[in-house]
Amino acid sequence: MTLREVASVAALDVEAVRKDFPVLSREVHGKPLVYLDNASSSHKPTPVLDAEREFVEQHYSNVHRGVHTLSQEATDTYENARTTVASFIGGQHDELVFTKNVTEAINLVAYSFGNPGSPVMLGPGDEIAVTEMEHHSNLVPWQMLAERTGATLRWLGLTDDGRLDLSDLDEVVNERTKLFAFTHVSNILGTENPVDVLVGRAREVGAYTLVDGAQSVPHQPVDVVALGVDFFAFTGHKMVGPTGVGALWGRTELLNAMPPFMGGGSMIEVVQMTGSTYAPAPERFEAGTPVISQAIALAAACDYLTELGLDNIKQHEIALTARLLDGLRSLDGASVLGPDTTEMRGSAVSFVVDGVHPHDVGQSLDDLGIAVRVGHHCAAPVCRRYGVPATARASSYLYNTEAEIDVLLEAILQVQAFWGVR
Amino acid sequence: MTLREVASVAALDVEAVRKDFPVLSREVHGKPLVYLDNASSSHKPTPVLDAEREFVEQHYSNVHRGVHTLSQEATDTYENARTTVASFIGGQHDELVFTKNVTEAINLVAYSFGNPGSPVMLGPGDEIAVTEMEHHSNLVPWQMLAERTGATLRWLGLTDDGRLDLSDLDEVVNERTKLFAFTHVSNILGTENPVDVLVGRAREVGAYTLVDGAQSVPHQPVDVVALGVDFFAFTGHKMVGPTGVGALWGRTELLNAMPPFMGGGSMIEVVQMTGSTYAPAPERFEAGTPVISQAIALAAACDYLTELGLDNIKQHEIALTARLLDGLRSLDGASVLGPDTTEMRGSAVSFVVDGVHPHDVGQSLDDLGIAVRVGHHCAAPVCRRYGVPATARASSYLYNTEAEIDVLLEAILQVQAFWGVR
Amino acid sequence: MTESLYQEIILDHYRRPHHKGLRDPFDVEVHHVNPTCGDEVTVRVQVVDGVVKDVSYDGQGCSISQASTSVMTDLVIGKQVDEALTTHEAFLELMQSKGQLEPDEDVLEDGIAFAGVSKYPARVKCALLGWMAWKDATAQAVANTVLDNSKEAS
Amino acid sequence: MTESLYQEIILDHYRRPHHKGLRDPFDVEVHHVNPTCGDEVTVRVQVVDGVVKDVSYDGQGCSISQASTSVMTDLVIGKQVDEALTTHEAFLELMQSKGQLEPDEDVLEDGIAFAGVSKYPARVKCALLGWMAWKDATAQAVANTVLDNSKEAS
Ligand SMILES: Cc1ncc(COP(=O)(O)O)c(C=O)c1O
Ligand SMILES: Cc1ncc(COP(=O)(O)O)c(C=O)c1O
Repeated sequence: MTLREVASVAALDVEAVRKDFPVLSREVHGKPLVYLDNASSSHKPTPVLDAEREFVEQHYSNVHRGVHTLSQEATDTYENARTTVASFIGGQHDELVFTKNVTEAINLVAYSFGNPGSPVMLGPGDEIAVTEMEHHSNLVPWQMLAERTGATLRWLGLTDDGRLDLSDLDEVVNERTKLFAFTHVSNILGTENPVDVLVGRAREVGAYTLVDGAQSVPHQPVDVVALGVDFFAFTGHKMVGPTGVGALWGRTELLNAMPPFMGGGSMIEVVQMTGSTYAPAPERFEAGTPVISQAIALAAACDYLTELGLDNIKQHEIALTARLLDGLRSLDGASVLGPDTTEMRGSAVSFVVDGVHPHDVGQSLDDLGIAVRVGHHCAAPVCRRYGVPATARASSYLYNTEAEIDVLLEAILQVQAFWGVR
Repeated sequence: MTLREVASVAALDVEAVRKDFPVLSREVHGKPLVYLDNASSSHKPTPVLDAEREFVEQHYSNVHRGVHTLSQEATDTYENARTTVASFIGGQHDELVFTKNVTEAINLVAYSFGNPGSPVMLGPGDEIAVTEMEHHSNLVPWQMLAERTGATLRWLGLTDDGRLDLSDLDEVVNERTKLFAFTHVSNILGTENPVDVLVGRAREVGAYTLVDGAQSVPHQPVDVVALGVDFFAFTGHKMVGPTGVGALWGRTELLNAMPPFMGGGSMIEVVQMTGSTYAPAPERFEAGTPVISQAIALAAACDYLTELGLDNIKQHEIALTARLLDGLRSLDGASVLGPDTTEMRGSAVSFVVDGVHPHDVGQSLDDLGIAVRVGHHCAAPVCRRYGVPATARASSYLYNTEAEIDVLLEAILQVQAFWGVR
Repeated sequence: MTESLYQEIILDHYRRPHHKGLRDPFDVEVHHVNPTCGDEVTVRVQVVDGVVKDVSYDGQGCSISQASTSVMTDLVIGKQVDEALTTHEAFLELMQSKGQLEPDEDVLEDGIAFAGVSKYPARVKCALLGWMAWKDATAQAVANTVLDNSKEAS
Repeated sequence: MTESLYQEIILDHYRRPHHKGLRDPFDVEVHHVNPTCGDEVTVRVQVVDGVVKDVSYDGQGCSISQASTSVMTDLVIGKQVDEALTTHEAFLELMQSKGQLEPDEDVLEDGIAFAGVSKYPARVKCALLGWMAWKDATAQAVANTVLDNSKEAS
């Protein structure tokens, strides 16, 4: 561990943080819960739950449509939440659309781009580019868009050590490419992608870029302007916020040039039976009653993370990830899928234990109180690429401790013993 | 008031109910809050908030993807919520898709019906039928679908007393009609539509039916099987549940014959870079992390309403609505848009005060502590049909009292005095 | 009742609006709608030699939108276009101030009565309806003049 | 560790599976996948005169899916199709019982070891993978026979 890492671990008072998460004092099968399934979803701290509850109990109403006091309070609180969440990633109020999760945010762009009046009319001969490490939520919407429009889907492959194979970049992203969608940090490999290189190439060929920030925003400072992307999407439940809320950030003039996705209340300007006109962004993309109290809770989550400091959180995770990677490396019969150092890497660590199916690994770890995720992690092509049916994945977050990493490493030995592979 | 109504008011212990809603003891501008904006959104009782919080604090995890204990608890709770919500409207577990609101539920059908592989391939010459009293959320998605596919949108008009004009039914819903979407109860007129007649006609011509139950499910017992519809959609925040959750009910074989709407995690079967296959319903339509804690809260809301009794709630509202309609009738210079008796009618009462713009009515009532909604209530064509720019709308629910109705009626007199129209 | 919002000045303009009714001659006519509440206004503008010669209007809407349109006509008619746009800016700023700005009576005259409206986000759009329509019409009128001049010049 | 789920019987079948490896002759071969975890199984079935003559399989997956497929082969091979389907029903019912059912050892033999699995919804699909594939293959085999017979008859 470097000096900087030691300092940062101290900068985050993990014991104090843990007190904000009641579930962390739970026992599972008589053992203290070790929750290492954060890449799938994180827990929510008391201040976030309290902020939502206070709003719902005292200031709740539908937004945007009323002159009465509660309606004005609710609208103010909701729109302030938009500002908070937008600035959390370096964006402006009007650039941020609230969705129910990042999956909806990505589908929003995929559908809007295929709807009449889209700034890019996709058709046969046009291409959409993705990568082989995408979460299904940043892959299937583009497959569906390609199917609807006749466009072709292409993808960047992966290297053996879990990085994007950039040797193909100029071919995969080319003059025919209209949109390049890729993940900031992989949820299965942990890989952080070189956004600058990818955006640079997209700009050369005039393709729009969409970055899936589901695994970066919770864990590290993000600035969409510095990244230079056109769209950036993320999700609330992985960043100590509630389920039921995500966000799409987009450049205002681009959002305003796009046709709507869903139709309904609040996204309209003038509605006649014979046809309708639409409100400007972000309202244009928030049909129906928005995810009001969830957006407000997400803003509270942003405040919570900001107060602790995203840099501190990142450094803390680097320390934990280094410890886990080191531990797995020195363990016979276990191997890591994805980068094996903390360089350009998030905290999700996929591993396989030779001779024990990941499901059995996960189940056995659960018996020891440890929650890890097993399966293809909604990134089946990655498993196929590396020739495994599934993996076990441990992913740490701000409330995890080095002691918990050690409990996991020790437990893997027990699992091996139980399954007779040691 | 009839004897039956008197009995039913007693059957609902409104004072006890009110204690479950902290906001109802708030003051607004120094006056006790009189919340009559329930058609827009209802408040949420403590038991519902507690149920969600208990889940989030002790049993939270992402669902469907894990073998660890929290994941199993979360999955069980979420799937049990599905059963509860489905049976609340007389449906089965697998027939119910959770969405973020009713607007998404309707867009889901509108997009799926236009996607490759749809059970109905819409094109020029085909027709979609709606009514002139639809909420924008049950109108704009069909306008957009018509635009995408070249199909024609037709609609049933309204009579002067706020009912559907059924004389046109056989013409508007005809052999070319592929889908007939209409609201169960109007959010602006209060009208309850004769579902049996409308579904009967749709069946004659082989059109699918979708009923928007946003304004019926919170207020009266609903049985989708008895109604004989193909799709039924409703929304959580109007039925003492949270924002961020709605539901689409559909017949299983129909849902399973439909292509997906959004693509992403959890809705897939086998994903390859070159193409994917999809899970059966309801998962097929729940892309990404679902609205987990919101669905669980909605189930708690269903339990809450069931315990009080939907019949009791309905009878209570009939009493309040009768009192309000009577009061407005005997008030000079005020008139009601929509049915003026409680016959086949919900509790939303739109009215205009001669000589005072609805916005000024609403603002002035707010000064007296009364929350009503003003505007076109996301049903602009209805305002146009009746030649008003907007209306004020008072809509009562289980926690409102006769005394509150009287406060409103008295306040309207004050508003008239202030604006010099009395 | 509603004292902070409904100032006497507002009520006066609402009850006895100034310059209401569409008039000839005019250069440009625009029609603006507030989609959230259905309020509408039609505004006609005549610009002569860089001066706002006349503004007339008709519309339907709440007291706030009607009164603020009336106040607007008082404030812009007879002013240089530049000056009138500055007044427009000042009113816009006041409306976006969420009650935090002390309005300048020298600039906004009766318009200061709308300071309270800025605390009611749902009503700000009402107060701006006529102003936005006027700005739109005036910009078009000015653009047409430039176009006409350049035509003549060429 | 994990005693309730990983019964000795299950571990035995997992370590030393019965009837594993694809064999000839067979009537129908099917390939089933559990999409949530990537487990796969290929099952071959031979039905002769209404009797499940042989079942062979290959696959990859967790201990539960492998062991339960092994147990399945023991339970259906040599049985009348009807009888085998009844056993299938009994196993399905056990898996859906959420730990509430006392399994009948006379019917399910080693299969009773899976009673605990029914308490783990995420694993129920694993336990059913081979069984579902077998049912599918058998139904096809029976349908083919009926088809062949009717062809011959006509
Ligand atoms: C009849 C009707 N349909 C649809 C909606 C839209 O509901 P939501 O905004 O929850 O999607 C509403 C309420 O706003 C409604 O009253
Ligand atoms: C990289 C990535 N993209 C997209 C998603 C989908 O997020 P959600 O399920 O919240 O839509 C996830 C998480 O599941 C993810 O890790």
